Amino acid sequence: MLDLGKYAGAVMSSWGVTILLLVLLGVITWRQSVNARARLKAAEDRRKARNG
Amino acid sequence: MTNAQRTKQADDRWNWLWEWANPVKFMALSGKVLPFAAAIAALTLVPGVIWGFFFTPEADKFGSSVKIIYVHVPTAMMAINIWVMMLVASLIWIVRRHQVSALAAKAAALIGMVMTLAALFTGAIWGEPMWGTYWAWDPRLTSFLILFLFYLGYMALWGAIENPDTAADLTAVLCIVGSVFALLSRYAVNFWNQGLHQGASLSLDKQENVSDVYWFPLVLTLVGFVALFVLLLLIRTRTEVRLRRLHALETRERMIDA
Amino acid sequence: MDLFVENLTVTRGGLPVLEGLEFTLRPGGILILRGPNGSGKTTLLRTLAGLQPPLEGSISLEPEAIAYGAHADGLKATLSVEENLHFWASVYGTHDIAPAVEAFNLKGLLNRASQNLSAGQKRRLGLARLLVTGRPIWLLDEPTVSLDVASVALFADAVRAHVAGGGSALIATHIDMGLEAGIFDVSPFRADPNGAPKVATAFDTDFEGAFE
Amino acid sequence: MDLFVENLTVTRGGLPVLEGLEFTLRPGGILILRGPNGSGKTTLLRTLAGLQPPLEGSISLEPEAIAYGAHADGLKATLSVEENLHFWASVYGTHDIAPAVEAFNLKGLLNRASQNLSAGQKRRLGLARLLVTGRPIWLLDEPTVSLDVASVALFADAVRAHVAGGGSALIATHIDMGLEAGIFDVSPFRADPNGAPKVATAFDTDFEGAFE
Amino acid sequence: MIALLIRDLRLAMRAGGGFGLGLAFFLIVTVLVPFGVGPESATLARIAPGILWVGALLACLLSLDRIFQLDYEDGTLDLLATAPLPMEGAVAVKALAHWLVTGLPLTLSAPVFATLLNLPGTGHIWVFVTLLIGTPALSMIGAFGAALTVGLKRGGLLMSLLVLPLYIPTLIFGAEAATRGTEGMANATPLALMAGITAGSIALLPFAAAAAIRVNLR
Amino acid sequence: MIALLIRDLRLAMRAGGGFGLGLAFFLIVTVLVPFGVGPESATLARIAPGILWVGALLACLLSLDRIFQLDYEDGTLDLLATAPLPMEGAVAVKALAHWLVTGLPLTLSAPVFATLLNLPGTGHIWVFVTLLIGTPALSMIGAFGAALTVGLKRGGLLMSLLVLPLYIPTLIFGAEAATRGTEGMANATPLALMAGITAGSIALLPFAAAAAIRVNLR
Ligand code: HEM
Ligand SMILES: Nc1ncnc2c1ncn2[C@@H]1O[C@H](COP(=O)(O)OP(=O)(O)OP(=O)(O)O)[C@@H](O)[C@H]1O
Ligand SMILES: Nc1ncnc2c1ncn2[C@@H]1O[C@H](COP(=O)(O)OP(=O)(O)OP(=O)(O)O)[C@@H](O)[C@H]1O
Ligand SMILES: [Mg+2]
Ligand SMILES: [Mg+2]
Repeated sequence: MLDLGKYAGAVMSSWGVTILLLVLLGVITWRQSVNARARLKAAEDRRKARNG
Repeated sequence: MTNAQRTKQADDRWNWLWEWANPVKFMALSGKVLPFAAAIAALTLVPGVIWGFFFTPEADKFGSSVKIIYVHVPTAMMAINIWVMMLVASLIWIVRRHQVSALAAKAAALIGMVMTLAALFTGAIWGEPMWGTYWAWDPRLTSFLILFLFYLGYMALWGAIENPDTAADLTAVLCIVGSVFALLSRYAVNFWNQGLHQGASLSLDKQENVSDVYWFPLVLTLVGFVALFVLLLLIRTRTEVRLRRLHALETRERMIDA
Repeated sequence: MDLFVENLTVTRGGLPVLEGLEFTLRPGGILILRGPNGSGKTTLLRTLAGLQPPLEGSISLEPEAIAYGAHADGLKATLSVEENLHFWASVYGTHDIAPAVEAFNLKGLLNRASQNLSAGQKRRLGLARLLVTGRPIWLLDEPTVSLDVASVALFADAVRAHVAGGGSALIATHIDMGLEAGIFDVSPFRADPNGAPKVATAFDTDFEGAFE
Repeated sequence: MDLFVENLTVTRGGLPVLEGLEFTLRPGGILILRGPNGSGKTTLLRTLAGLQPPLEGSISLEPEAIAYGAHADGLKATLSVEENLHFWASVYGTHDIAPAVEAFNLKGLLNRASQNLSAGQKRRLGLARLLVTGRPIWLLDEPTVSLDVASVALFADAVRAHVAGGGSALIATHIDMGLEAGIFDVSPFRADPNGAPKVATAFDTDFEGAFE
Repeated sequence: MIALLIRDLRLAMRAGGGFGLGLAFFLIVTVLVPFGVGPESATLARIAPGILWVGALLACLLSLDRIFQLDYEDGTLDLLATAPLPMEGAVAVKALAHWLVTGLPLTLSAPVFATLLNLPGTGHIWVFVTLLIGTPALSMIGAFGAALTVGLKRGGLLMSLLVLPLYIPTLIFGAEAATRGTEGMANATPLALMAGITAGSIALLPFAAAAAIRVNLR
Repeated sequence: MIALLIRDLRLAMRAGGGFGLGLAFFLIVTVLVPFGVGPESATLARIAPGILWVGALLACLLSLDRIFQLDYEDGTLDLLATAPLPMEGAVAVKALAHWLVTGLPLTLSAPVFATLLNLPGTGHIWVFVTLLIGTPALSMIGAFGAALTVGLKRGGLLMSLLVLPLYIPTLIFGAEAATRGTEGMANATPLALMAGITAGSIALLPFAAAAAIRVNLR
């Protein structure tokens, strides 16, 4: 494994924070997308059902 | 040529572009582009990040902490550029009333805010070993904090207004006025305090041949972050288009039930 | 001044409420707007007054000819009747409030703060504002709410005097005020929320297949 | 539980509005409260509900037996229909919202945020709240405002079922809901603002001559 | 009671519910102060505990009108008053909800903002501790002020004027305890006094506030 | 236009109109800070210009929602929009009225409050001058923020969040000019820049604010 010397903490935590934030952003984006798809599908189905 | 004809011709020349602002067409096209965007993001980001983290040497002044540059600089640049993109999208919405444009601005805001936060955190963490403090009221740091506040206000305004067209108009106005004041703040902050932060003149690429060692992976990660932004932006804009359609359907349902 | 409305579609919350409206209002004419609750009368009046843009169609007049009387009266609770009227008179550049005071029998109330008026008195003051605008076309949204019989008669007289002087009025109301007027029922123009819209908004067109 | 009201005087803004009210409401009974606008019906109902003290007279019941339905429905715009009902159910310690949902035909709306309901639907939700209180005496202030004919019938059925189960209801309304009920007109009890008050408030007694 | 608490928290989380706005305001005040007084970190560190306390207090203050006003406007307060819930309990629960939504996040984030003001490490702890003990008093006193002004239109500024003087003792003891703690001096006395204020407010003010609401509903 | 100005001023003077509340808030903030920061007069004098500026800014901020909200709620704004008064003019006049009712009294009283913070004599003058030039910008920028949020219920805290970042340049130049002036240094540059912001805001923001109001009335 890579030896980061005395800056190990700084390097690891800044990379960690960035990756964590990006992963969070990805998860939120994904969940919102899935959610919106489902709700829209339900609404479109209701509309089709109404219009026969 | 009369003025009207001239505008007409200009319209024709750009029609191919504006047509994609139609929500249906946008959904079709973006659906096709999405896999490619994902591929490009993966192909640049993954090698860039691995190269930057594992295969770069220590620098004189920075030691191994120089590796932070691969998360700090891309996030910092994206944070600014995403705001500029939102400004352009807002202007397009105000001038040409293309719905997708407004929704894209809305979709970009969260990405921009996360980038700003990441730049702030990584910078602060880097500052501790370099300057001996997590935070100093350095102009560049300070203007980033202000940028964060602008993102916060912009998103809060979107969240507070129910009618999507009203929200699009008001946030666009806020974005435009806010940009002017953000720029003013940048100068004000510069005037107010001299800084510790690296100037662009010190940027690593301009120094001897060692710097290439840092420069190439940095460029790769930069491209990777841009691709990642495009990918996330497409997904999020598609979500916003869906939500907007959902809003239209639900309003309609309410009219039926009433 | 004639008010021509052609093929007008008005929206609320981004969706068409009334579609394909057509009517004409000539000087000296009164048109009564009818329709059940929620049918879109207020929306139509606000569009004509220039407060919101129509989705489609044309209105022959600039909003500059129009005096709009809304559900809310726009009275300041701590100002007196006279101060309220004077304010609107100077905004419209008229300045003489005496005829308006006369027409709505507000003489005895001139120095009363409007928060101390009863609901009907407040409404009378709101209607008196129309007279000080000096504008030819009145657009009124349920002007007789909370008025008693005598005050409704005062109001009807004011409208008659206004049209006799070459003005005109478009009035949304549920009651019969005894005016000789045309009736315009908005019900036939209601947008069908189920059917295909006559005018499509961006997110209202056929999205079939777009969201697979 | 019987509700006896004796010699009751209710006030608004410090002045008596209705004086010397007397009536009785027994289990299984419905009483319709009538009177023109501003006559004091709302004031009376608020007094009975314990929201304001009477100036004089007695009410035989503690407010604990009463469910009050006001002009405003107390709905939270961002909560769903189900969450709104559940909240009131837990406040009153009942917990079963199914019968209320059933009675007011809210099944299809359970997950809709109440800000997205039409005025009539909102009102139905507000009335469903009465059923989850589990209280025997209903005091209702114009419960049918903005309801269409079908919903008024639903409401009348709910009231009938409530009194059949031993409850009772006092309803202020201007319309006829087809209920078999007693009628109580408040007009004869209106306090005369010019005459001598039957019940004197502190600054209303013999100040004659005090301010010469 | 639990139902009321859950409802209030849920409302705060929903769109437009205001969760996070108090935090944002706190952040902004913290940022503004250096712009006003200048960037020297020594000066900033000195005044940091005081500024954080004043900022937290103002953020609390500005969110107070949400405690009762919306419930008053939509009629919920009328219905709550006739429900089998003592008004005192409802007031206490609503103050608790306000604290959970405003005071607690402020307390938790104060150390981060303290960094912005260059406060040294020990200061972080003391700012956190004093805010943790003091903010419940701010919420409860604020609920009392909100109850007094619940019937008024745009009563916000008036409420600020009523509430601010009531906040002064808490502020003095809280800021004093934090400053002394930061400088390594003994601060048991101001801490104890502040805790006393908090305990007293929570024990007594619900009654006063409930009485005020009943009067306002009349 | 004049009629609108006179009306707004008259409303502010009447009972409940809010005249003086901004001033009272300013006073309270100025009083709170010594409680928070501690009473040493050297520290206080150093931070005094900054604190006075931040206090004036917050006092301005809290009175902003009166600019349009009441007119929106009682329907006056609808009627004004259909009146022969350009909305841009109405916005400018209302911002002016807000300044006369809030900014000007703050400016006039700032020297008095400066004494409370142990600011030396020259400082009084500079605080006064900078506030005189800067507060019009605060009112105008605030009117823009109020216009953005006029359609929202209880939008006050959101408005603060939107407006405060826009206040930053004015605050920096204002406080900087005041501090430098107090210390006898040259302060022509920040003064000129602040005057520029004021002039620019007054020239351009009425258009943005009027557009926002029209959107909100739609
Ligand atoms: C919270 C603290 C910090 C913030 C907000 C911040 C922000 C920024 C920004 C906005 C850029 C400019 C990106 C661009 O446009 O090119 C940047 C670049 C950079 N930062 Fe930071 N920074 C922070 C702390 C630090 C620290 C502590 C260091 C190391 C001592 C550092 C080193 C660099 C370097 C080397 C660059 C690249 C300079 C260039 O090539 O232009 N930063 N930072
Ligand atoms: N803020 C809003 N957002 C979305 N839709 C609305 C809004 N306000 C009203 N609507 C809907 O728009 C439609 C038209 O309302 P409008 O107020 O124009 O009716 P109206 O004919 O004036 O009714 P009334 O006789 O009750 O005054 C109604 O179906 C109503 O539900
Ligand atoms: N806030 C108030 N302050 C002083 N007087 C009031 C207030 N609200 C109402 N009033 C007066 O009290 C009297 C009784 O009002 P109340 O609301 O009880 O009438 P109501 O019979 O319910 O009328 P409606 O049929 O319109 O609901 C009215 O004359 C009214 O003018
Ligand atoms: Mg209407
Ligand atoms: Mg009533």
